[in-house]
Amino acid sequence: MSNSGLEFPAPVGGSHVAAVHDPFHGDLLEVSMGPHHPSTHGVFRMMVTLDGETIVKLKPVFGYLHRNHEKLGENTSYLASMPYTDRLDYLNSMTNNWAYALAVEKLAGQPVPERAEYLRVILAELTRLLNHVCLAGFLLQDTGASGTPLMYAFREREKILDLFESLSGSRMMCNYQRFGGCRVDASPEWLAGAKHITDNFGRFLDEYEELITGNEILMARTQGVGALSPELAISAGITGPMLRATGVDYDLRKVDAYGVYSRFNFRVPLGDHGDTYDRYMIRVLEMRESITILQQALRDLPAGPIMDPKAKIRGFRPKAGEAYGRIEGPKGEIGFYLISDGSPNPYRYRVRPPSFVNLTVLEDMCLGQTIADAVIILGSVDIVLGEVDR
Amino acid sequence: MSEPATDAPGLSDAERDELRRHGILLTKIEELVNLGRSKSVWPLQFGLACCAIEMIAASMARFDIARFGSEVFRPSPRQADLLIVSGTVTKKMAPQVVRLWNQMPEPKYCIAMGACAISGGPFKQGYNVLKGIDRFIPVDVYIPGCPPRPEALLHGLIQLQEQIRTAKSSGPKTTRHLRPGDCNYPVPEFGDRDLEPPANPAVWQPPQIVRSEKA
Amino acid sequence: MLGSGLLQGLKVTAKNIAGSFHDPERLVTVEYPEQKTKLPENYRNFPFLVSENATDPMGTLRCVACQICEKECPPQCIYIEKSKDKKPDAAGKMQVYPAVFDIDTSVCMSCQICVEVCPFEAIKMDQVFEIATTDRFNALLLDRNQLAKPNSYYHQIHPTEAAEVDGRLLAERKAAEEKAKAAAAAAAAKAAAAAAAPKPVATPTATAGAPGAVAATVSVAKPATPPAAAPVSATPPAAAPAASPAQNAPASDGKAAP
Amino acid sequence: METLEQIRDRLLARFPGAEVTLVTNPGAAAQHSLSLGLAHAAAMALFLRDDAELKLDYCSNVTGVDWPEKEIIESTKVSVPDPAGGPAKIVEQKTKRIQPGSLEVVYHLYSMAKKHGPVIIRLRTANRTDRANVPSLTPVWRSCEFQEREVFDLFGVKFDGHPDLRRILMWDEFTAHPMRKDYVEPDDYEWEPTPHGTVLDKAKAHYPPSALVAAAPAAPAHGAPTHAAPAPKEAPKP
Repeated sequence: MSNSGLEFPAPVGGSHVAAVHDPFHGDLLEVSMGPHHPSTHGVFRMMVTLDGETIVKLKPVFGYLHRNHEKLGENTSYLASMPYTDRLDYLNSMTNNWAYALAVEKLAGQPVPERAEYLRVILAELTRLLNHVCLAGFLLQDTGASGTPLMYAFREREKILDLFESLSGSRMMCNYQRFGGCRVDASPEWLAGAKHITDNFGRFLDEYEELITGNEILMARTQGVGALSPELAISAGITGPMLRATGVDYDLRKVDAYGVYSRFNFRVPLGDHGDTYDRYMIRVLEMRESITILQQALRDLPAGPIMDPKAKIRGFRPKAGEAYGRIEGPKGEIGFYLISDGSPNPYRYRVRPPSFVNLTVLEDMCLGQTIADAVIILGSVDIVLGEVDR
Repeated sequence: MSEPATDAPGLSDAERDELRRHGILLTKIEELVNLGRSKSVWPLQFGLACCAIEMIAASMARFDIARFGSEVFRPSPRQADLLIVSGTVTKKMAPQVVRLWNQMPEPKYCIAMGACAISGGPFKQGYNVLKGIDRFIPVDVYIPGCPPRPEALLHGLIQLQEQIRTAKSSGPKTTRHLRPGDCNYPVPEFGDRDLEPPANPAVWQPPQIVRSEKA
Repeated sequence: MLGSGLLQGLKVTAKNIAGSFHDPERLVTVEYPEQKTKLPENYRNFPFLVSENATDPMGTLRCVACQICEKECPPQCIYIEKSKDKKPDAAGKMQVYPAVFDIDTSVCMSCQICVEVCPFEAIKMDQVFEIATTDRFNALLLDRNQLAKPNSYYHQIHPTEAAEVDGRLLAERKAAEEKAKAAAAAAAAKAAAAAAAPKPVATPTATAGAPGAVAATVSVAKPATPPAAAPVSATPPAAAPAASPAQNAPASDGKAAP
Repeated sequence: METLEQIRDRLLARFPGAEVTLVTNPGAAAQHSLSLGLAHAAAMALFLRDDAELKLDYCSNVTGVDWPEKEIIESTKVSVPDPAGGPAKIVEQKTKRIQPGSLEVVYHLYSMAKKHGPVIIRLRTANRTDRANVPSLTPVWRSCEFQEREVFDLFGVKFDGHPDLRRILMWDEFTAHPMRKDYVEPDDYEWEPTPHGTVLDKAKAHYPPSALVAAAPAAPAHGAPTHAAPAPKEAPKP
């Protein structure tokens, strides 16, 4: 480092408490939250150092759901990794499938027929609705509204899951996308069902917002809590609704315009405080935009094949090379980095998990807040442990 | 259920059923306790992975686990009767699961929900994945599926209730917590490559595999 | 005004409570053991093996133990051993069959890849999910006797897909028969041309083979020939007599203890 | 955005003496990358981040790749004159060459300000054992913090200058680096009813060969594995 003659900046953010008996803070209390804790969305653990009730240091501990996804991906064929991607972010199997399919299609130069691209958009946006509605429910659960908002959220989620189930055969683990298309075609009845749910979802959102958004307790607990600056967010690689809540306009559906997203007319909602309330509101607004995308996609869905005729299901061996494919998942940028050496198994199989990287700034958001707020801040990051630990 | 009530001399199950039809309920304290127990199984609010989402779905309006008296998900193991191991148990998490199990008061029950909890499931070849939670703690009901539907969880719960209802306080079919022996299960330690020990031989003995079909 | 947001939320809750007595939109609970959700046709849980005939599942398995599913299965929960001998399948063609076919449902991830890769339409997804058990080692490892289910059951759970599969199999079978006939005719013509000596045995047997096979399809009413077995031309005479599944059933039953 | 050649030339001009090589990607994606020499890597990364033209302010993905030591057999055809005076024979000569192993860290950089990318940079360690060090880029991009820890945990790359280099996914007592290609996982194959391939070999150590390979005599009718004799766990082990 020294031979360049450049002055290096200190790492951005982070806490500076060295020990529990810090001379400047007096007696501190170290609390281990998790891995079994009702508010940590699974088996996440935080080592929190408290000065009274104020957080002075917070170190996340990972690995309690480290299921060796990448190692298994390197030991099986390209196709066999597809059902495993369902289990990464288990709320959003369709977008995980798409990101993986996109990376493999990039690796092999595999085209995708138009109808499949539209179906992917429809399913990805339905997934976004499903994820954001669950997040809204869980976030409210974390503020102490035990049960009620989550009941509303899961009532809507079940409707979307019914759609997924009747199309792909499974509620959560859809395993639907293939390299070069999709597995089964959507019937006219299915599309009519999807249209029905899309059209009614706005009404549900109105009801849900009436229930929650204006609620004084929610505002008091979330506004100004866990604020994140755009500079830190960019440096820490934050993506998805959490980044846009800080006001940075970066949505891969616009930036990369992968698939057929360039054909749809939609807006990217941006926040301006970067606090927990903004992160909640961005998700609600994104759901409304997803509904317009869904309506356009369902209207314009072309007829035609859903699989590229040259695509191979068995014996798929891409040429040697590497590719990084990414899409805008509901939680942020989900990417797959693949290195092929020409054999049926990938040489290197890497998942770029959005919620893992988004947790980088958890400590920065929590410093100076009370421990009760740490729970809400974590809830607003929207993590799924299957993806954080893989 | 099928075996005669040995400790109520003179009355068989059929006779008691006959009496019940006439409005006379003959029961024993044991059965009454078992009935109460089976209808108020409080699970631990403990989710590990994908199956946890289906477990939450089972407690929501559509499937409504409250109809079985199990909607009270307790955050503390001290207040819970049922450990639903819902998802992949990694080796890093296994000691904590065993510790939670040890902290639950007797009588306690364990459901292994989903392929991962039973055997490691699709992830069983992973270096950090425990091949089934029954290597360390006794499991009462196994629910296969990846993930099982919420109905499948309810089906498993009904089976568990049936098991609790027919439990015996004495004799050869005594329930686990009334049998002699230490109810503290050893918590595995982190080794340099694997858990130590990798399984608890007192609860887990794999049988020999015998392939019987021959052409 | 402070508290108006709370009141608004309470209004929504009240509306839902009232609605839960009459509005089907808000009456979402499915009372599971008594009232079952209608599973969609595409629903999948664990695989099963399709057999043509319910009375003799082991003799009419479509599976020819090619072991492709075993190789492709992502969590590797299928174990197959090929038979050493061959046995006539439902269409009368001599085929290798699975001597052992085990699926470990405690590992299976219900991904349907075995169904996708099977070239013989022999393995399909079942819809039974009420399989919770207390027996870890015996009840969750399914062998071929537990896995085999008749085609009629397949039609019952996936009607659209099964009809499509049957149509495809029928077409493939017809094509194979045509090919066999053509080949047989060509062989006969060749024999007739080459050996002018009166030895016309080849022609009758060859033509007799094809009708026999046709009769077999009629009696089962479900087509069966695996598509990959297209060049059948060489064997039809040998396979013909033992072909009828009705005859075949008791003979091959010995291997399959019920 | 500038091409990688242009970026390379500018880096070389700005940092004389630095090593920058273009790594071409033969695959369909054609995502080429720049391999940076370790001595100037951190400074070059800072330059990439702050350069007005590039503004690669967002490091999306950090990952490790293991390239174990590889034996490469090269065959060359040499004509050997026949000592008996006949025509020269062409003999294939095989030379063995050992390509040294190394660990590689790959960074995918994008620009949120200019909305372009990716620029892929790679850092390669000298070997896989005692000199598996690369400079940490966490001071440049905060997003590398956890991802570099993960690469350290799973691959064993040591990041010089990382603020908090500890294991992240595995427990602290763990000694191996499991994502390396030569990692041997612990043996827990006591109950493997459906083994194949490498798993079969490992499971064989726990079962008598007859149970897994050949079919046993047709004893029980139902064909499920018998639970009758739960042999002690140590018994089947060799």
